[in-house]
Amino acid sequence: MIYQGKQKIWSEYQKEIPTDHWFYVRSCIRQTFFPASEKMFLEILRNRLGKDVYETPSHTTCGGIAYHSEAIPQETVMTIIARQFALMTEAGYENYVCSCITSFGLYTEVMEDWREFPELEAKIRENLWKATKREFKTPKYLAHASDLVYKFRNEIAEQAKFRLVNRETGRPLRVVEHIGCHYAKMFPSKGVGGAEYPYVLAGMVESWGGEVVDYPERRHCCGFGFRQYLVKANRGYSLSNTHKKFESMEPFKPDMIITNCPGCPYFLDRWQYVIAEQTGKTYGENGYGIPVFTYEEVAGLVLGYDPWDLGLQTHQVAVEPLLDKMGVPYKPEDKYKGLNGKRLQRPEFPMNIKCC
Amino acid sequence: MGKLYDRLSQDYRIREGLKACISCGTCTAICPAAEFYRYNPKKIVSIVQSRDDDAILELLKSDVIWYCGECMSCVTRCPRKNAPGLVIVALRALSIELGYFVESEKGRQQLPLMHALQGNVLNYGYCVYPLTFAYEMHPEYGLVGKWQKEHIEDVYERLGAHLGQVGPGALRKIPQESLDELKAIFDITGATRWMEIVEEKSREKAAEMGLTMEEYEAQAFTKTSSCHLNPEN
Amino acid sequence: MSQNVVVIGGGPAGIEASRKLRDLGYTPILIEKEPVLGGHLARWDRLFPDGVDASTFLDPMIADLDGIKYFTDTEVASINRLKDTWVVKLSNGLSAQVRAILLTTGFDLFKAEKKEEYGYGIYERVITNADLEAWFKSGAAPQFDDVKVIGFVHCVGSRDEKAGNRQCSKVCCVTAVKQACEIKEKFPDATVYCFYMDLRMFGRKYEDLYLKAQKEYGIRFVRGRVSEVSEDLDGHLFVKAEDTLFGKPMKLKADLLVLMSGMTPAASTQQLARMVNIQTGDDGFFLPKSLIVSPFTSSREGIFFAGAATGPKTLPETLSEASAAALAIDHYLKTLQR
Amino acid sequence: MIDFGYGLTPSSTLKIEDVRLPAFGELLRREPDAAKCIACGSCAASCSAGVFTEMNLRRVILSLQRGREKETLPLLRHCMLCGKCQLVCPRGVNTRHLILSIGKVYQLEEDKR
Amino acid sequence: MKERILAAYDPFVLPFVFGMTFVLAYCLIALVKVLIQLNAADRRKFALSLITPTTIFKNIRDIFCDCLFHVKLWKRNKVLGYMHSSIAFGWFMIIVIGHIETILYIPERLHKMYYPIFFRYFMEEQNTTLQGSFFFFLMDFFLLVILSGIAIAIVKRFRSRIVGMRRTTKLTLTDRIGLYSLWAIFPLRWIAEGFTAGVAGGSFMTVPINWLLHNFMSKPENITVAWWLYSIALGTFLTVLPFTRYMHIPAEILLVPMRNAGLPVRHTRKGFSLAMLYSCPSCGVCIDACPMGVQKKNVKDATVYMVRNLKRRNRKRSLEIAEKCLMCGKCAALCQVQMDACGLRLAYRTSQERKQNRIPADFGYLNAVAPLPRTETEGKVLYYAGCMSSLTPVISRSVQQVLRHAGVEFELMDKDGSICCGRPLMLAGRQDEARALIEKNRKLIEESGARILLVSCAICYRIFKEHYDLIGVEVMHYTEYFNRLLQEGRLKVKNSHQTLVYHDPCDLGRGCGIYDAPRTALRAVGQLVPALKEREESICCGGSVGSLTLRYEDREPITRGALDNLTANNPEQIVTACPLCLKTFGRYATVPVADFAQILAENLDND
Repeated sequence: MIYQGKQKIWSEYQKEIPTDHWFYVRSCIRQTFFPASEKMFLEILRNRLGKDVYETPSHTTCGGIAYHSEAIPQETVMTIIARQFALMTEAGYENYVCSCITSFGLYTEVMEDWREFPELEAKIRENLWKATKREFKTPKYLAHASDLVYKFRNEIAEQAKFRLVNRETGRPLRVVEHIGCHYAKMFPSKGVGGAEYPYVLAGMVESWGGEVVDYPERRHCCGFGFRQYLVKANRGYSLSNTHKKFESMEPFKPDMIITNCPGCPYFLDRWQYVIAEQTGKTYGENGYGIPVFTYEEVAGLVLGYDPWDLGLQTHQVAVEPLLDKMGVPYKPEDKYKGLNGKRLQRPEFPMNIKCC
Repeated sequence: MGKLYDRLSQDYRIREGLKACISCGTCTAICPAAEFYRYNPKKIVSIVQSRDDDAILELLKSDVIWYCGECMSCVTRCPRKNAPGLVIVALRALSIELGYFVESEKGRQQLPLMHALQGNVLNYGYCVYPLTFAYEMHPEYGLVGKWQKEHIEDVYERLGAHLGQVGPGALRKIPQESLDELKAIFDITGATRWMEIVEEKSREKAAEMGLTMEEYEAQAFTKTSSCHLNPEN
Repeated sequence: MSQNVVVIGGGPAGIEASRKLRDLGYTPILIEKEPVLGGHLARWDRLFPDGVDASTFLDPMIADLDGIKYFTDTEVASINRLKDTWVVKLSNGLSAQVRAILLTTGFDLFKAEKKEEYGYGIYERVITNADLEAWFKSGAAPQFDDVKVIGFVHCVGSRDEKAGNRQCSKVCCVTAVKQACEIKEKFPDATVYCFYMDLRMFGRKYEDLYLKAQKEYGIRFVRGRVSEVSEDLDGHLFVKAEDTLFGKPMKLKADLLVLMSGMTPAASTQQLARMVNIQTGDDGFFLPKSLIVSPFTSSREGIFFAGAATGPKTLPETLSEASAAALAIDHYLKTLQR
Repeated sequence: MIDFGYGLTPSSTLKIEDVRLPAFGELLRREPDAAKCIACGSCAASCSAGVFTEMNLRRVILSLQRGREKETLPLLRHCMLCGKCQLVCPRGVNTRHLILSIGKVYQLEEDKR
Repeated sequence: MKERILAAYDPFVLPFVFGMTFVLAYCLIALVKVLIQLNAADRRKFALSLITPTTIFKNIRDIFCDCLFHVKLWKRNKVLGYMHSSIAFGWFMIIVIGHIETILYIPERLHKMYYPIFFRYFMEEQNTTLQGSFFFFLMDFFLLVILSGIAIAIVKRFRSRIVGMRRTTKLTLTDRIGLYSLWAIFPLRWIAEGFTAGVAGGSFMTVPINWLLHNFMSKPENITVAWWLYSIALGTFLTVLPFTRYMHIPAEILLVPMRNAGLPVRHTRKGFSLAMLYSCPSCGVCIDACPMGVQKKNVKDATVYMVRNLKRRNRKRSLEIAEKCLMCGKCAALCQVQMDACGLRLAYRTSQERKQNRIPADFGYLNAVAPLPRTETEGKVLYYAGCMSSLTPVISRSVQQVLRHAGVEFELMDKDGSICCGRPLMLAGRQDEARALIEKNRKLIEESGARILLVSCAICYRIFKEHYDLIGVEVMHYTEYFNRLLQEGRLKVKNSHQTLVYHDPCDLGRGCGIYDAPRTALRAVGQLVPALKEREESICCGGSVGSLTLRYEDREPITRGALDNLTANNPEQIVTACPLCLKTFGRYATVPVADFAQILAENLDND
């Protein structure tokens, strides 16, 4: 691997990202599975970096998952998106940042479609007016939340309490980055670093002291596949694709996986559990599996937040071995506490994958 | 030059996604579905490009168009700036519009899918919602997931989510006016009509298959035949 | 004192046209931006379809430049129209006033690193056709152990709208087959695959070469465009394509991958086109008056073309076009005198 | 082991470097023309048996080259050896002998048992 | 006549006695072996034929004509005919006369097998019997005949072209021993009898040599030496005979009745085939006959080498030869012993396929083929174009044109894709699979109610004729049928006076014996010119489906050779009556090639 070659490509895919005043929309999946990550994003931007990030209670799903599962037609999803843009316009913002990769891809695609087919945009405007009496402007800048964290990665590194470095050996942690398919595969120029060697997460990892591991199947989809996961009958597809990725990354012995997609961290985490329970195979060291994180979780760890406030206890693959490597302190007894220190019964132990 | 093709060609996703395919196979080469299903996106694009209505009709009625995971990896690679993934999406939409989806096992999954997704969007404003995400339907949610479900309020509260609460934040209760707007959008843009088509066609199909709607929906959600997989394995 | 004619580009087309112009009684001024004459041919080892050494053509041509003023390491600074002549200023400070300019600027090889998914410049075991020729010519093989599986990727940067080149580069198919045979000679135990979209064996004896590659060299041809390449821990490559004839995705673990970089317009094309105010096509190559009857005549008085400046061409096509362009210039200048 | 109601699906990707082709080598020894196919499909287009069945010699040859003969060998059972493919083959492949040779080098799965 | 040596024995007879005993024993064992190897039905058939008067007569005639007089060879090449018949018949006569003498003069010695052979040594002429000198004369006469034959044989061995042969077989070591001992026998007999001529009498050959070499021959001690040498030559010849091509001499005597009994070739080297293998005289006629001979590398693939390799049990070579052959049948047509060369090869192919084909055929899909529309019209014609004709549509189009012109009611059998006739499968050795196709086609045809099955492909025609046993349906090749229509006046044509040469397709000519019908018909539309070799000697076009392994590149010279043969008399048009020949010739011909039906269709008289 010739690193300079990748640097050259990264230099060609730099995306303009404004530094402040963002209209923020949430992700259905992330808030369900990783609510603390979204909280951490706002915490870092608002409190750590003092940025203006606005969120309105009236915003809804973009409809992306329903659209990609063919539960709603294209016109519907476009009109829902138009409504989101209208909320932004009404709030007086021009920079739109979304937490979800599916949304990000869909917004990008919709805006491209409208640009190419103005009559389509006109139709959607009409639809929106009829349904809600709202009007909208398309965002001037569209970013995914990870773009912003990437943008401020060095500022975060400056405030870092911990680094992605093995405390004992002093070596950088080996990090696998997994980019959501809809981040840049459809429009490579819209993603930091392009589609082939995306830099958005790699930049964070490097900035925070880790080492990115390129393995052969790094570009492969996690296998969510919308309906392929949502319908139980199809889940073999989802599982098999994740399995393929793990088989490919295994020889590279990664310490952790960092993702910027809503579903991917959930699938990469949970399918390890399923593979272990079905076949007995685990991919990490000592039977633990490879821990999977959202970029906000990693940022939170680096900045010194309590792992249990970051929601790492909701991962099925144990995070403690990694915390130990990084030297992040944690109280095992606090892991499964509820609100206000309420003690909750801990989850059961799986059979084949080790948990703490 | 058939009617089905004409209808397809009205779809912006076909206009965007199918310029002129040269059958180079870059899409199939990296397609996650092509590896695990009896599926080849290049072939589908070829069929649509052929404008052969009989073949397109067969596609609309077949399982083949439902294998794609819409990851859009194919879009990156195509040397002709086509998007096989979008072609699939357009085919699926047409299959629903014309009611052909009930002819295939994978197509029949529309009923449970739409119930779940349209239901979530209209009731809560989200595609996925913890209260409707059942552990029984999702055993892979894991033992941690089971624990999370059991202590749903504590866990979400501790992690800073505002499950069912008023005001901004994760999993907040979306104001009723907003939900009403979504419903209006659904009515105007065809989502409601889709639900009607799917329910009606599914009902007919269930009757034809001699199943109650509950059985039909449960079967659609869980049944998978071996014919979807590659024969050599 | 014989008339001067400026020839821009010292590849085979420029050299051959200059010699022909000299034979017709003119004094060609041949300008080459590189330190040596010969263009891509100077870096090529052997030529299809017979595997003749490229230098057996080029060396005698370069040895026969009497009566031709040539400048290497020189570029065109400006070209201006002055009444019915062209004033050509060179980067070395010289200038010439001529009635005819011949553009033989040729082509640039497609920059394979632009096909990011193939990892040229990132994976050590991915090389280009030009690298392979340099290797054959110098005999200095890159130090890869264990070369057991070799892949050739056709159409790299050709027939690819995403790469900005819709056109077919014409010569890569037969070059790949030639190189596949050559590398099989170097690594007789290796299995060699060619990933192609179409095998465009249009020239005389090309199909014979293809047949020979199949029968005698056992080269395996896979119809499918390579979709992506990735690297294993030990630097070996995974090549993904669809075997389109079989209709299945295919994965090849290769020890060496050769990318057949196609032909793109020379970098100077746009600049020169602006200087003399002539058009280029959508593909970026110079646009002659007619692609059929006068492929060497431009839309402007006194500006002529030869060779790959007007699109991908084989060497014999380039050479014959060079001769034809020289004759066209001669005819043009004689008509002016009358 | 827990039953989740779904499981891993085997990959259909041709892992070509894993394909060892001793049988194909033997076939080439018997009938070197097997290397000459350019997959033009003339044979399949003219096939007498192809009128009634899926018989497709081009596909058979390819599957042998890819080590996937299992899927296509049964097609050869329909061949009437009429030789039309031999007449139309632009590469002059001796298709009849190729088919006969395949019958000697390869074996149907069901007959192996 | 009286006995000169009263003991009636001399040790010099031993080599002969040994040789003779050996060869007789060998032949007897071989005979038993052949008979055992026949299957029961064939054996019964053979036994029956041996007592059927007509076959008895035929057998005797054939043995005399073929084995002694070499009538077939005479027809082909007078010099070779003379050479063979002089030696065979002369020797036969010498043996017969020796026995007659023994019977006449000293019948009590008849039980000694050597006595008639060495009669001259043991007997003495008394000059008183006219009979004696008569026999002496006869013996010397036949000796002269043989010696003349031997002289030609020696010339032929070193200069085969003088006797009109391009190539002869390469001899094996035992063949050489046999040949030289055969050459030696009669000169030595001449010398030996020359010796005894002084003491026991002789005639015009033996007496003069006794005089000429008087000094040498008058020495009695040399007499036994000469007779010893004669006996050794005989003994050597007889001992090596089973291992040489001369085995054909005794074997043919068995082969003739077996062939006349109509036994089929069932095996590569057992039973009837074994008799056939033994009967091959290695004459090499098949080498020149073989159309593959245009390439030197194919010379060793001629039938004679096939036989040799089969005898030696060289499986690899036998198989190579068996699979390469075009099955044009020309070697068999010219063969002196009527070797069923194609049958032997087919038997080899069949045994290979039965043993080795591991992808058994499955023609179950044919069950779905719909039956033909049934017609009750009397004399209705069903036209089967065949697979190949779909690549030469001019044939079926012309056939239909001609049929319509003649007002023939007809139905197309295979317009929606043909079921192959089965001959290609059969030629590939897949007999059982071929049967499946035959059965299906037979059913289709018989159920269609057609009275005439019209076939335009010579390959199909042959199998329809040989293997279909269609009940109530007359199978006709279009050359026959159109000729009949012409003769009946139903088909009217005009003569273009174009010069035509007709190519006999192998399966039609040699295969089915149809030579005249196409020629008669063609004479009505043009002027027929002969090819250099035609009818049973016509040369295969090279496209034959009979050859399994012959490569495309190697077929070209055969085709060109066949074309040269056809165009020797500068015809304006080559006409053939087989789609495969048409397609094959079309590839390289410089003279236009047309199908038989096409020529008729072009010259229909519409007035």
